Amino acid sequence: MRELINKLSDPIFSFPGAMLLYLALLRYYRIFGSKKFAKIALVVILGLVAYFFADPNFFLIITTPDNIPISILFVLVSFFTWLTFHKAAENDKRIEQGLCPIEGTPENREKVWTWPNLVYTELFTIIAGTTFLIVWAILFKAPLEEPANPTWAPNPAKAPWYFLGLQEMLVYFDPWMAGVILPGLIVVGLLAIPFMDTNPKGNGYYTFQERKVAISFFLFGWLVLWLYLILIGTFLRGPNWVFFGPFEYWDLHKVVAENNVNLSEYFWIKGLGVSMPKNILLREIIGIIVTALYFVVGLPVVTKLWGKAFLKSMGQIRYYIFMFLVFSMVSLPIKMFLRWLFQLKYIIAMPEFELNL
Amino acid sequence: MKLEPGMAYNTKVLNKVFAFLSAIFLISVFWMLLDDYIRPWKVYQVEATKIKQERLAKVIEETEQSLDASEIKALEDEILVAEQESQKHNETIKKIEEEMHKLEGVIHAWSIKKGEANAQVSALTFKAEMSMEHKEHNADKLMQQLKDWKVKFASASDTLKKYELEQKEKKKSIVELNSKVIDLRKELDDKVGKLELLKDAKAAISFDGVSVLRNAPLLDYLDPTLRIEQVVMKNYYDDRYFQQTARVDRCTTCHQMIAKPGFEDRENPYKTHPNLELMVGENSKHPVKEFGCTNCHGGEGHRVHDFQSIAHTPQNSKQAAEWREKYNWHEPHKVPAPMFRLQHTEAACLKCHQGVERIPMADKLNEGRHLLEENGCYSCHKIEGWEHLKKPGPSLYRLAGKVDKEFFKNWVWNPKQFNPKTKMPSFFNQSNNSTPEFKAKNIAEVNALTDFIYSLSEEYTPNEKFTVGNAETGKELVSKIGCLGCHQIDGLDENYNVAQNKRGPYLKGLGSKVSAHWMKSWLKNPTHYDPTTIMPSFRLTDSEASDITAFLMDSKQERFQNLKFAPLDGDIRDELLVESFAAFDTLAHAREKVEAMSQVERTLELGRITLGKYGCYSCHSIKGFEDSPQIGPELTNIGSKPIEQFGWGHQHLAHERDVWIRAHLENPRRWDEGTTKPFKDLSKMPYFDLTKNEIESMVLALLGQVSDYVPLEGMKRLSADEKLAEKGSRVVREKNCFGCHKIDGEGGEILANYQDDLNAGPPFLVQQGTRTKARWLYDFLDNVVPIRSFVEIRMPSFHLTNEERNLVVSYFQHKAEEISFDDERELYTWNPGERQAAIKLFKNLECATCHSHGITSDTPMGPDLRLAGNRLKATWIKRWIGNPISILPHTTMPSFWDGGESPEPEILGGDSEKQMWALTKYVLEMTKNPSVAAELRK
Amino acid sequence: MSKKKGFAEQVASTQIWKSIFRHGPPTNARNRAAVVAGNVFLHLHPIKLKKSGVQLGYTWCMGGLSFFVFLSLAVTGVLLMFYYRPTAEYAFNDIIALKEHVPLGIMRELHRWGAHAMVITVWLHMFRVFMTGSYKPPREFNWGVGVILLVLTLLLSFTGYLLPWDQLAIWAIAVGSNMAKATPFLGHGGPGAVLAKIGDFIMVSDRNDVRFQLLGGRFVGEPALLRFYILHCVFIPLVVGVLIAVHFWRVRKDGGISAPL
Amino acid sequence: MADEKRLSLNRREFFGHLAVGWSLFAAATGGLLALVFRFTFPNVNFEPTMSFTAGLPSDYEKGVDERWKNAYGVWIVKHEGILFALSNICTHLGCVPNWLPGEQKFKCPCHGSGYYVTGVNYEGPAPRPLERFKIVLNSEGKIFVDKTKIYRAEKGEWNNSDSFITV
Repeated sequence: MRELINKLSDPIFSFPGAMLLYLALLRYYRIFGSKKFAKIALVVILGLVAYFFADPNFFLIITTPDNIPISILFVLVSFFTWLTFHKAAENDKRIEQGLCPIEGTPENREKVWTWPNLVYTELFTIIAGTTFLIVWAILFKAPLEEPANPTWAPNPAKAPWYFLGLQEMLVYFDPWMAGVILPGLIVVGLLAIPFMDTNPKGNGYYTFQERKVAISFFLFGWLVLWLYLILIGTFLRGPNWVFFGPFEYWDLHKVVAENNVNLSEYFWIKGLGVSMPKNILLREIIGIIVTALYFVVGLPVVTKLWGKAFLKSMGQIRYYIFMFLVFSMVSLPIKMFLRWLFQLKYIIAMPEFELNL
Repeated sequence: MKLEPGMAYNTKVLNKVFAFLSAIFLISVFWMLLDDYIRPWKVYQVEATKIKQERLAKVIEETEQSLDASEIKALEDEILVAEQESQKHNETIKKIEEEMHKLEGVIHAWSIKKGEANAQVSALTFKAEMSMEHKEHNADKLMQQLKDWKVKFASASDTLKKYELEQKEKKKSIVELNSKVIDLRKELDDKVGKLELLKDAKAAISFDGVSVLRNAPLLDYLDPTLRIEQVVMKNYYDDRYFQQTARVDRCTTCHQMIAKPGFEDRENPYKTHPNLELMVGENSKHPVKEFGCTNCHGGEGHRVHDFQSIAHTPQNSKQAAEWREKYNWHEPHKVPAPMFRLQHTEAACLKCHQGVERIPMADKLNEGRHLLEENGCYSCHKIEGWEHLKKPGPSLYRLAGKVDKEFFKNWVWNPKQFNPKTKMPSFFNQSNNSTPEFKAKNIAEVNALTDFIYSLSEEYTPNEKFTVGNAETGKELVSKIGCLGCHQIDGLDENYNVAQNKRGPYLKGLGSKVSAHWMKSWLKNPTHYDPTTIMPSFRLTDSEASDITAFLMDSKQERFQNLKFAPLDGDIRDELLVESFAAFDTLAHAREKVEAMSQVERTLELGRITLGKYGCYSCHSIKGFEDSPQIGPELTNIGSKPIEQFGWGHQHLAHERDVWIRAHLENPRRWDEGTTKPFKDLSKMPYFDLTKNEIESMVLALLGQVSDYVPLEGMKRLSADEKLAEKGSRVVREKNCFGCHKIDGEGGEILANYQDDLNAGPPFLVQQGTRTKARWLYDFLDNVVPIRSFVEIRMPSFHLTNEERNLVVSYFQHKAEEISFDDERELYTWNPGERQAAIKLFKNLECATCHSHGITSDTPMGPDLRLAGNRLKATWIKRWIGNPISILPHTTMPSFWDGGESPEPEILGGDSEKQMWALTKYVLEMTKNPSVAAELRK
Repeated sequence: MSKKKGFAEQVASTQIWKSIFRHGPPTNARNRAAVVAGNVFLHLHPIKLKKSGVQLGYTWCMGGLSFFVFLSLAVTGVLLMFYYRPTAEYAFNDIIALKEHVPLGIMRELHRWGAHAMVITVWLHMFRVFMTGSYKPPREFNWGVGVILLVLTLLLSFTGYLLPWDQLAIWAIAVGSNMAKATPFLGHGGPGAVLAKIGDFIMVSDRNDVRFQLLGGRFVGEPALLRFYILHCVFIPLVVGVLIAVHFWRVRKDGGISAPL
Repeated sequence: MADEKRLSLNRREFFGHLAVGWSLFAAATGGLLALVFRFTFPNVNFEPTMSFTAGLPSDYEKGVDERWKNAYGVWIVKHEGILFALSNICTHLGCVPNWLPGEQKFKCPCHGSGYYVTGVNYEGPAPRPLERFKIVLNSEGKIFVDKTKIYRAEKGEWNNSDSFITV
C-alpha cells in the first residue's frame, strides 16, 4: 500500500492526478461545497492523517519546524477552498432562483456601528492571532543549522518554502525562465487581473457560476501549479533534488535514471542520423519553429476553438495579453509532460548565449 | 502686476524661482559627482601607467632590434610557399573534414546512448542493491536488468571509444598534411612570440576609448582600470577598541611599481622597493601580499584619500619642507601610528622577530639593542624579554676588599674623571643638580651611601701575594695572550686597543685604584673575588701574573689619587633625612624620628635611602637588594607610548616620539631645566655620554618596542633547534667569544692586531659545527687544552655551567646546519693497500714538517695530529686536506689537491678522493693509537 | 443618583482624561461615531459599515491579520535588533544567544513564525479578495497595491532568511540570488549577457551585474549579510509601511470592504 | 476670450521657465538616483583575489585535487595527460558540487546535476559543463591560475592552450 502511495505521488502520476481532481472539483463544486461532503472528507482526512503519521519517514518530514507553516497553509487552504465553494454554491443556487446573493440581502447590507462591531472583531482576531503565534513559538523552535560554510553545500539545499514552487520549476526550466521570467509573469499576471477580467458580475460576493473562467484559471495557477509544486518541493524532494515518496527514507545515494536530450539532438542525431549543424540557429531551428508555432499557430487555433466569445467580449489587446499569460502558464505543465514522456531537456538549447528554453 | 484671485504669488515668478533653484540643484549634484570622482590617486595611477607604457615601448623596441628582420622575412616567405604547397591537399583535407563532421554525429549519438545506459545503470544499481538488502521479491529481476544494462553500457562506451579514436586519427592526418606550415608557424612564433606578448601587454594598459569608458564617472563600476589596490593581512591587526581587525594596506594604489623590478631610479611613488630580495617581492621572505607595507613602515595604510591622510613622515626637516610645498603636507595629527621615518624602518622588525639575539640584515637595530644591553638600560628600566640578563656593573658584595672609601666616593662623584671610557654613567654635576645647594646635598648623599655600602660589604682578602714583577714583560704578555679581545689598556700603543669600548672595562689607573695583591689574585683567578664575573682565567703562571700586575699597577692617576672628598655635613644629612621621612609623616614627627637616631644610624639610613633613590642595586649586586624593584619606567612599549605621556618640560621640541627619546639620551636631565623642582623630585637618570651614532641606534631600537598585537602566526617562529641556538648565541655573546674569534665572518676585533700573520691570532671559527665534534667542543670549553702550541694567544678558561656549554655547542651545530653525528665506523677499517698509500702520502707531502708532534723533534708549526681525530669530524678533515685555502684563505696549510688534481698520480691510481680519505683515515688512526706516529720517524 | 462619584467616574472627569478622550463612553450613537472618527488609529475605519464587512465568514479577516502580523513583526524585529549584529563574525553567535540565554529570546521564534504566518495570511487574503471579485472596479488600483505588497512580503521574508547566517540561510540565499545572475542582459549568466562586449571588455560580469549589486560581492558573504539586513530591517519595511497606508486609504476611498453592488 | 488668452499664456510659459525648471529638476533627481545606483557598487571588496599560484604540476596526483577548493573555489584536475583548473560553481544555480571519489563524479547537492571528472555535465539540470579557468606556468615553472579568464566547453574554448597544462 505504502509502495503504491510512494509511486503515485511521483509527479508523473500525481500531477495529472491533481489536474483531474481539480477538474472534478470544478465540475462538481456543489457537491464539494456541501456540508455533508465536508463532514465525510474530514473523517476521511483524519483517517489518512493518522495513517500517514504512523510512518516514521513521513512523520520526520512533516514535523520539521520549517515545514509546519506549510501544513498550516494546507489546512487553511483546504478549509477556505471548501468555504468559498460552499458559499459560491449557496449563492449560485440563490441566483438561479432569481434571488440576490446572501451578501446582498437587506439584513447583510444594513449598516452597523464600527464600534464595537468591527473593532471588537479585530481585537478578537488579534488576541487569537497572538495566542496562536505564542503557542506556535513555544511548541516549535525556529530551525538553526550549522554555521554558514560557503565551501560545503547541504544536501538538499532548499529555498524558503514559499519559493519552493519556483525551485521545483527549476527542474524543468533554466534559471532565467524559472527564476526571472516566470515569476515576473506571475506578478504581471496578478497585476493585470482587474484589467483582464471585464466580467462585471461577482463583485463582492462568492460565486462560481457567474465567473467560471476567471476562477478556473486563477485556481489552476494557485492550487494546481503554485501550491502543488510547493508541496512536492517541500515534502517529496530529498537529497540531490531526487524525488522521494512520502514514506520513503531520504537515502543520500538514491539515483534516478535521468538522461535528458535536447530537441535538436532528437531531430538531428536520433531523427536524421546526421551531425549537428555548426550554425547555431540552424541547429536549433526545430526548437525555434516549435516555440514560434506554440504562440503563432497555437493562439489562433485556441481562439478559433474556444476563444471567440472572449475575443469579442474582451477586445483584441486584452484578449491577446490574456492568452499570452495563459500560454506562458500552460507552458510549465507542457514542459513537465515533455520531460516525463520524452526525457526532453531543452526545446531550444543555446548554451552559447545562456538561452535555453 | 495684478494677481489672479486666490493666488498669493504670480505663477510666472514661481516658475522662474523653480527654474533657478533647479539649476542650482543640478549644479550641486554635478559638483558632488565630480567631488566623488576626482581622487588624487587616480592621477598617480595614470602617471604610473604612462611610465609602464614607456618602459614596455622601450623593451619592445629593444626586442624588435634584437630580432633579425631578414630571417623573419625569409620565414614568412617560406610559410607562404608551404601554404601554397599544402593547398594541393585542400581537397583531401576537405574530404577528411566532412568525414569528421559525420563522425561527430555518430559520436554524439553514441554518447547519448552511453549516457542513457549510464543513467540506467546508476539508477538500477541503487534499486537492485536496495531490494537485495531488504530481500524483496523482485531483487533477482532487478539484478538481471542491471546486468543487461551494464552490458549495454560497456558496449556503448566501447563503440564510443572506437569512434573517438577514429576521430583523433583523422585530426592527426589533417595536421600531418599541414605539418610543414604548422612547424614553420611555430618557428616564427618562437621568434616573435615574446614580442607579441609584449605588444599585447602594452595594448592592455593603453588609454583608448574602452578604457575611457571603463573609467568614466558613473560607469566606473563596471570594471575600472584605475582602481584602489589593497592587501588584506591575515596575521596583522589594527586595534579597534580591543577588537583586532585585519589590517588593510592600500599603499600600492599609488606605489604601483613597488614590487616590479626595473623602476629603481624613479621618483616616489613610481619607485621599485630598494630591497625586493628581502621585502615586498613575491619570492622574498616578506611578500607584500602577506605582510603589506605598514607592518614595517607604519602609517595609515588603509587610507587613500591623499598624501596627508596616510600619515607620511619625512626623514628630516628638508624633506618636510619639500613635502609641504609639493603635497601641502603638515605634521599628522590625531593619527594613532604615523609612519616611521625612513631611517627608523628597521625598528619595525622587532615586533615579529622576538627572542633572537640578532635580526638578520637589521644592522642598525641590532646595534641599538646591543647598546641598550651594554649600557645596561634594561637594568633600571624593565624591558620584557631582558629580565634574565646579568647585571651590567660589577658586583659590590666584596667592595671593601677591592677599593677604599675615598676612591669610591670620588669615583661615584665623577667616574669619568678617573676613567674617561668607563661604562658607569654620571649622576652628579649634571645640568639639574649643579647649584651649590644641590651639590652640598649630593655630597652628603655620596658620603652616606659609601658608608652604607661598605657596611654591607663582605670582608675579602686576596689569595695571592704580589712581591715583584717585570712591567715590560707584563706589557708584552698583555698584548699577546688575548686581554685585548675584551679590554682596552692604558699604556699600550693606542692602535693596539681594538676591543669594542665597554665590553671589558678600560684598564687605566689601576695603580690608583686597587692593591697589587688584589690585582694578582684577580688575574690568576677572577672568580675568587667575584664568582659571577665573566672575566675568564688565562691559566697564568705565578710569574706571568706578577708581570702583568706590575705592568697594570704602573698605570696611576695622580690627580685623582690626591682628591679629597668633602666630609659629611651632619646638618645637611639630617635635613635630607627629615625631608625623606616627611614624605610619609608630619614634619615634626619626622624630626623627632631623626633625633631619636644615633649619628651612625642617621648616616647609614641616609645611605640606604640614597641607594634606593639612585637605584645602584639595579646595575650592581648589593647584599640585601637583590630583589629590589627596577627604578626606571618600563620601556617595553615605549614605541607605542602616547606622545602626551612623555614629559616635555620647558623644551621647545617637536612633539614626536623619536625626538623625545633622542633628547633624553643626549641629556636626560634637560626636562628639569627651567623648573623649580625640589631636590627630592629632580630627575635621576644619569648621563651616559653617548655618541650621536649611538644615540641614533638606540632611538631606533627603542622605537621598535611597540605594543602592537601580533598573533603567533604573524611572528617569526623559531624551531626548537633555533631556540637552543639562540640561547647559545646569548652565551657566546655574553662571554664575548666574538672579541677574539671571527665566527663565520662576524667579530674578531682582536684580529686587527694580527694583520701580519693571521695564523698567529685566535683561530677563525668557520662552520665550527661541521668542523669539530660536539663532544670535543663540550669538553674543551670545560678544560681548555691548547691545540696550537706555536701561537701565543691563549684560549682562556671560562667558567661555564654544563648547560651553557651545551648551548654553545648547539649554537655552533645550528649555525653549520649540522644536526646529526657522523658515523665514522667504516673509516677505522682499511682497504687493501690503503694504509701503505696513506703513509706514503704522509711522507711524500711532508706533513711532518709542521705536524711534527711525536714524529720529529722540530718545533711543531701545526696542530697535533694525534689529537685531531677526537677534535675534528672525519668529513671535515677530508675537506680540509682537500682544499684548506677555500675554507681559510690565510692558512699556511698547503692545498695539495688544488683544483681536484692529485699531486701524487702514482698513489692509489691518482684518485684524489681516495687519497684524501686514506690520509683522513690515517689521522684517525693516529688519534686512536698515538704510538703509530713512531713508525713515521724512520 | 448617588451623591458620591465612583472612582472611575472621578478619573473620567479629570482634565487629563478629558484631554485624551474627547467624548464619553461609546455607548450611544454620538460617542460611537466620535470614538472612531476622533482616534487617529481607528479613524482608518468608517464610522459605520455594511454588516457583511464584519462577518468573518465573508472577510476571513486575513487582511487585518496580515497587518497585525506585520506590526508584531515590526515590534519583535526592532527588539531583536538590540541583540543581533549583522556581521559574519557575530551573526550566528547572536542567534545562538537568542536561543540560549537572551531573556525572551523566544521572540526569534515569534518573529520567524510570524514571518511565515504573514506569507500565509497575505496569500489567503489575496485568495479571498479574488474569490469575492473584490478587485473589480473601482478597486483595480488597490488590487495592484496589494500585489506589490504581496511581492514585498515575500522579499521581506526572503531577506530575513539570511540573517541567522547558518547553512540553511546562506544556501537558500545562494540559490535565490543565483536566479538574479540569470536575469536576461543584466545578469552575467543570463541570456544576452555575452553580447554586451566591447572588444575584450566584458560589460556584464560577476563583479558588476545585478547579483553583485544585490549581494555587494561575487558570492553570499559579509557584504550580502549587511545588505540583506538593511533591506530587511529598514528599506523594505519602510516601503511596505507606506504602501500599507496607501492600501488602507484606498480601501476607505474605494467604498470600504466590498459587497454586492 | 480672456480664458483663451490665459491658456495660451500658460502654454508659452510652460515651454519657458516651467519646462526648464522641470527638466533641470528631473535631471538633478535623475543624477542623484544615478549616484545612488553607483553607490551600490563598492570600490573595493574583501573577496579572495582572482588569481593565485598553485605550486608545481608535480605536486598533484592524478585525479581531482581539492586543496584550493575552499580558498579559491577551484579544483585542479590531472586527467589524461593534462592539468586544468575547474570552477567549483555549478552551472545550474551556483551551488558547490561535491567531488565523489567513489563514483568519480561531481554531484551538485542542490538540484542533482552531475559532472564527469572532466567537468562535462551528464545528469541533472545543469545546462553546460563546469567552467575552466586560465592556467599557465609562470617563469619558475609554478602553476598560475587566473580566474578572470574563463574557458567554456560549449564554446569550444577548452582547446585554447591557456585552458590547460600538458603534463
